[in-house]
Amino acid sequence: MVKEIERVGLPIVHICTIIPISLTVGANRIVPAIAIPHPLGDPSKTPEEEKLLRRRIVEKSLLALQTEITEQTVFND
Amino acid sequence: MKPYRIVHYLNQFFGGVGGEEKADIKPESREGAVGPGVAFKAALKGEAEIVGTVICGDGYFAENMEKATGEILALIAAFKADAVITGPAFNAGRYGAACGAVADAVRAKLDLPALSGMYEENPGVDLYRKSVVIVPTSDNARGIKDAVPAMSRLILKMLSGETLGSAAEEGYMERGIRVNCFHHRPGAERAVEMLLSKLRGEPFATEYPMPNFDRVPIAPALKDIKNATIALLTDGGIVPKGNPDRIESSSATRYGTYSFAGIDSATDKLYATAHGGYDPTYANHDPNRVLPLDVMRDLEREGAFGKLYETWYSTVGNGTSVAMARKFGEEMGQALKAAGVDAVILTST
Amino acid sequence: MKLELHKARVRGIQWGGKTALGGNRVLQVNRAELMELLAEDGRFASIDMDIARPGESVRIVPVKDVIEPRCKIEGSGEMFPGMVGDVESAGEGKTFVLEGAAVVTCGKIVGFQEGIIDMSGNAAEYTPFSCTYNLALIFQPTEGLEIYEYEQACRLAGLKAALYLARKAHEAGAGADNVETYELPSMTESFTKFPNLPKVAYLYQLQTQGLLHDSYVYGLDAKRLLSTLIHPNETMDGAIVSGNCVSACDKNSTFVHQNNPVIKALYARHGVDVNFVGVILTNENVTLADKRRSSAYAVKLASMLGVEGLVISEEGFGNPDADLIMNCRRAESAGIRTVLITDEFAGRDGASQSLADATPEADAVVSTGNANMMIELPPVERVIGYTDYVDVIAGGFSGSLREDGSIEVELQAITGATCELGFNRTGAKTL
Amino acid sequence: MRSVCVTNNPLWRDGYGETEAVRVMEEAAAADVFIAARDLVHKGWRFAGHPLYGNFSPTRHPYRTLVLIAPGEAGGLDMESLALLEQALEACRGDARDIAAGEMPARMKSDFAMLDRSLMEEIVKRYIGRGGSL
Repeated sequence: MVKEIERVGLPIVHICTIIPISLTVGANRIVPAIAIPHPLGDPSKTPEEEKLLRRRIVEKSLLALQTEITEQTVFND
Repeated sequence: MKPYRIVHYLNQFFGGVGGEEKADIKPESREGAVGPGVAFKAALKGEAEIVGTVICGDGYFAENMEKATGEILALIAAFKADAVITGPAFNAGRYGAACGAVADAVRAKLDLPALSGMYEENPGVDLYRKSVVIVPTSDNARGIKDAVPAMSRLILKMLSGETLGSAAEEGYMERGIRVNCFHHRPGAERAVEMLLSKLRGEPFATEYPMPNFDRVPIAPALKDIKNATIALLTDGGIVPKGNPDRIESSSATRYGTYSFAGIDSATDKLYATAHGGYDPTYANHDPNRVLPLDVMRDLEREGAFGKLYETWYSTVGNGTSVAMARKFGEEMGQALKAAGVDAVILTST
Repeated sequence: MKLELHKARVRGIQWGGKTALGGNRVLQVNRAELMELLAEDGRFASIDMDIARPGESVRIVPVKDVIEPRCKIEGSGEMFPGMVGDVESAGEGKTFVLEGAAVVTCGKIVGFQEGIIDMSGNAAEYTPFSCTYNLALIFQPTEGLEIYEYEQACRLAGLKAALYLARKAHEAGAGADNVETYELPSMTESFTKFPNLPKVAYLYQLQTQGLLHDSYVYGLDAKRLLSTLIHPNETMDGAIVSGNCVSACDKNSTFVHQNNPVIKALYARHGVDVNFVGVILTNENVTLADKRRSSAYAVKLASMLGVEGLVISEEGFGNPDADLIMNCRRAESAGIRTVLITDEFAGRDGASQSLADATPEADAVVSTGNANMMIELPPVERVIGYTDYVDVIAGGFSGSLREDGSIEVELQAITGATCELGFNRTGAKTL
Repeated sequence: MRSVCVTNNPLWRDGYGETEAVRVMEEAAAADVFIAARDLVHKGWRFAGHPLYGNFSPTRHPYRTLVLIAPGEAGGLDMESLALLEQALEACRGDARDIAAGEMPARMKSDFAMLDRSLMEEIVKRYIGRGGSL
């Protein structure tokens, strides 16, 4: 799905947990998520800590959208 | 022997009703051949004739698939058809999917031979190649003069009751169905033969191709984020409470189009998960854990980026077929591009 | 190491006073003598015997194993070493073979066990054992016999019966119709003799997941073995014995272990366009750590021998797909070119994904057919064994056994139908 | 707890009844055991054995016994276990006409339970520890 959106020329970042599958599906900008049942959250943390974690992932995604890349890139910390 | 009765299915454009503005017309029928149907007359050489045409708008079909299919089947049956031809749809995405769906329904529900024609990249191919005979055509209507003879020859063969040979022999799209056969030599000898060719760098044909995925060119980076409109999508299954569009919990066949207007956070009052592939308790407790609307609104207010695009799309990425995912992506991409969106964030579980 | 197979062609089978193969090549079997031999193992409440000939309207079900009658006539080592014979290495000297005959063991070990051999009709086309003159043994266990005991008793009885038939026929002067010679000198000798032929080996995966899924090498349970080398000739003297009776289509019966077609194909090209280095045995265990250990060890052995090309055959489906793909990936990344032989489970409509695992390196695959294909078995005049559970035989489903005795099952239930050693000519293609 | 065993096979109560690490799910179908294992894998647990053990298509085998190893300190998703899980779930989508455990003759079902236990006996001993003998 991510591939066809990029095919029309829109930069897209894929926040996902299962990186290898995202690579095969063809996403070019990938930001790792936390876990499958809660990709942008962590129930073991307090709500404030969780929101901070989430914010960091979204900020990384905005950075990824602005980064020129030449091949599939996983934006780790 | 009187000629076979064939009904031809066309969309609003090829049926001569109109363009995109007529995409919502309900199914209607016409006596005899219409538009491309006329070209079939010569190719069918009197053995069969197009006794009627059923026309339906691509939009109407896409939005009301079950209802439209039922209505179309009724109109086809009214002509006492012996077979149905749908298209050719060339590279028109929604028309191709409709042609495939109608041919599939005719085969499954009316038990009549049916075939279609479309360009290999058309999403309709992957959606229906396994159950419908699809003749490859060029990507635009100029290819009609090649498509019509090929489709006619095949429909006549199907009408005569002969079983079709393999895709390669008969000239239709490979359907991706594995069927057993007997080779001249035992598998062990074939294996040693293949190994020799591989060692010598000579070409060989594997008997079971591994599934593979293609790449897409990298979109250029976002230049001016401060004024950029960014869309937020998910296939993590977050939908408005009650799942209004009844998106399936696995092998989803549709996606939802919703609005963020006036909403600042994906709370558990408004949203829930329809995804059947993971433990739902965490997402239902706080849907922001899958669809980060709260943080996107914060960053939007702080001017980290221009504007959060109000419309968002959601589906369930759990065992979705490659063809279906491609169809969703194409439709979303075209709509977002048309609306002037500059970039997209997609979250998955 | 050199082995001569002295093959006597069998063209018929019948009960008679003395077990012998007459000039007319009809195998005569003294029923009482064989019964007495097998009854020595006190674990059977009853043993029944029956005969099935190619073309007859006969069905054998449920089949546990099929064994070709063979015995040693010269040279060290004994038939089925470590299992029935002594543990000394076999595969050398002369071996007598009743070619065209087979012992078929039947026994309801577990309720769902399966395996159908039809001697005629459209299913006959899919099993190699519709063309052999079969002596079927039907075993009833003694009351309360523990299942491991019963499985072992059936296995040993089948091997003993096969040995008995060959030995008696040879002693009665059967004589051979043709002799096949298999010789593979030491590797150093082959390397110097054929310096420019590509060194090719065979990676032979054995099903070893546990009860009813086991294979034996020199009498040892193969799931306890590290991957190891074996001389191809040893397999011809029954060094590998099947204890696997699930699932019928792709379990390797002892018969196909004795007549491994990959070994035969590699021998035919040895010294012509390949240097057949030998056979590496490996297993298919349930534990992931065992899978990785066996796979790493097997590919290391291949590298140590300087192997350039590897034929890999699987036994079973699903879980063993992981071993097959892992062995392929490791070999290719060690620079060894591979070809895989496997069957497919692509669903009854042929539209599902055939293998549970996949890797881009597996670009050369021989398919032995889709085991989910449905097949219609006609009613037969005579059934050897039991049909009450055929309804739920691995390939069958509720409602597959009809009143008239005809059965609709998947190919999966036909013994040896999609044998992954590439024994048959079956295959699959994409429509 | 180093490892856990999730199963719907009642035979495991014999010898492992009180073992906390062995969870016998009452009246559960094989697919439910896969779902329970899925939620553990999503939290970083790893499969000790291949979930498709035994040469049966899972749609025909009423029992499933899965052993999973606790996540290490680093936690994180074990990709191999996730791939195995997806393959197993895919294999579970059998043909509708497959025999359901309910329709199975009693003796057959008990044979399946016995086979399931014997196939997984060694792996449970190795990762969970010695329960009683069968």
